[in-house]
Amino acid sequence: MNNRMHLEFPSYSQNESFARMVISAFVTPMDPTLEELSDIKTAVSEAVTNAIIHGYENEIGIIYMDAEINDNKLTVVIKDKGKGIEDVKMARQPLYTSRPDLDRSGMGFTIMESFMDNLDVISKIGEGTTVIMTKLISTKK
Amino acid sequence: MNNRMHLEFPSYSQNESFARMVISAFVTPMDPTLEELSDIKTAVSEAVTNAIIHGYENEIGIIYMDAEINDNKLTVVIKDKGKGIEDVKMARQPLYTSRPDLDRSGMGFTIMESFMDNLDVISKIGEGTTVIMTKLISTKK
Amino acid sequence: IGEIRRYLRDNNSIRVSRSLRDMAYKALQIKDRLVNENSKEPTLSEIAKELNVSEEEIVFALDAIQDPISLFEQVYH
Ligand SMILES: Nc1ncnc2c1ncn2[C@@H]1O[C@H](COP(=O)(O)OP(=O)(O)O)[C@@H](O)[C@H]1O
Ligand SMILES: Nc1ncnc2c1ncn2[C@@H]1O[C@H](COP(=O)(O)OP(=O)(O)O)[C@@H](O)[C@H]1O
Ligand SMILES: [Mg+2]
Ligand SMILES: [Mg+2]
Repeated sequence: MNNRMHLEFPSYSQNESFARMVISAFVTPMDPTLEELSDIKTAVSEAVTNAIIHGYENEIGIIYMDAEINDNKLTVVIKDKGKGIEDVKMARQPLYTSRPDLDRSGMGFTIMESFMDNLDVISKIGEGTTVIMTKLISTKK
Repeated sequence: MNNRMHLEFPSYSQNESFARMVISAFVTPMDPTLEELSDIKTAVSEAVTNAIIHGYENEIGIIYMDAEINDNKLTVVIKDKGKGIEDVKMARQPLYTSRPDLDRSGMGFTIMESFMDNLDVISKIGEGTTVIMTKLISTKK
Repeated sequence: IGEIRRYLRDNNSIRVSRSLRDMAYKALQIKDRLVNENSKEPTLSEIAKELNVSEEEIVFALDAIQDPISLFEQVYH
């Protein structure tokens, strides 16, 4: 099965749940297990939350979500044109957060990495951040 | 409440159900009744199905869905760049269908009109069709 | 042991499609009850609250059954 989608929405906090539902709807035809679906939703949730609270810190901007299904491989790309990340390697460290004041756990990237099969983060200060995640969905027996 | 979204997806038949879920997810924060939700889904379903089977008759093209919430008013715009409609007035007549061979009922536009509060159809041969629907969601007592 | 392992594995790989139907029927039952009690249509959030699940889950459950209302009518009335 092959499919793709492109979605844009403003960085209102309520749209984290919207993005989660859209990705669920998109992968439903892949017939994932509850566990796989919950992994994907959680990872998307973390990436979108980051775009909302870090990328577009003090403003409302547009978040872009692209997804693609190629056979049993799902690719999800979440992009913002917000403030960007200075040091991606440091940002990806478990427990690292630039916003301890917001009660952030610093585990967002770690969660994306462990719930998906692959995670790439591309970012440039002042230009924004793109998160690319892939996951293989088990096929039915 | 105010929000908006923009979605693009290929005109595969499976994406009729995807579009239905996306609009459901988008209106969830408006807290509709199940009836209102089902009306909206049905109308979107009809518009997307038309884009798939009539607009992009013998090809796969991109379908665009834009939606907007302004207070308790929902606007949904479904657009294709497919073959277009020669006579929109005739096409909107109940029971009119150009494809009786496909077992079409000719009730798509009638359903959109009756399940939503307003329906506009803009179309041009060779350029495509845009369907604009609005609906007021009852607010909580 | 093989049987236990198989049991665990099977239960870990429940497909989403299967788990949603129950929820959808429950949601429609509750909807009916609330319509009778309050003589008005309940909203998504009212049904979610009664079922103690998120609105999100109700929306997905309802979509998982084709034409939920008429199917429900056939099954329960
Ligand atoms: N989209 C983004 N835009 C700007 N900075 C980001 C973005 N995503 C993550 N970051 C930076 O990376 C850090 C680590 O992210 P994460 O692991 O999700 O932890 P947390 O969100 O809890 O801080 C954040 O604190 C922030 O500094
Ligand atoms: N997106 C579209 N592109 C081209 N033609 C369309 C489109 N939507 C509707 N039409 C035309 O309008 C007619 C009536 O549409 P509808 O009321 O949905 O009935 P049906 O789909 O059952 O034919 C269709 O038969 C078709 O000729
Ligand atoms: Mg985070
Ligand atoms: Mg039709």
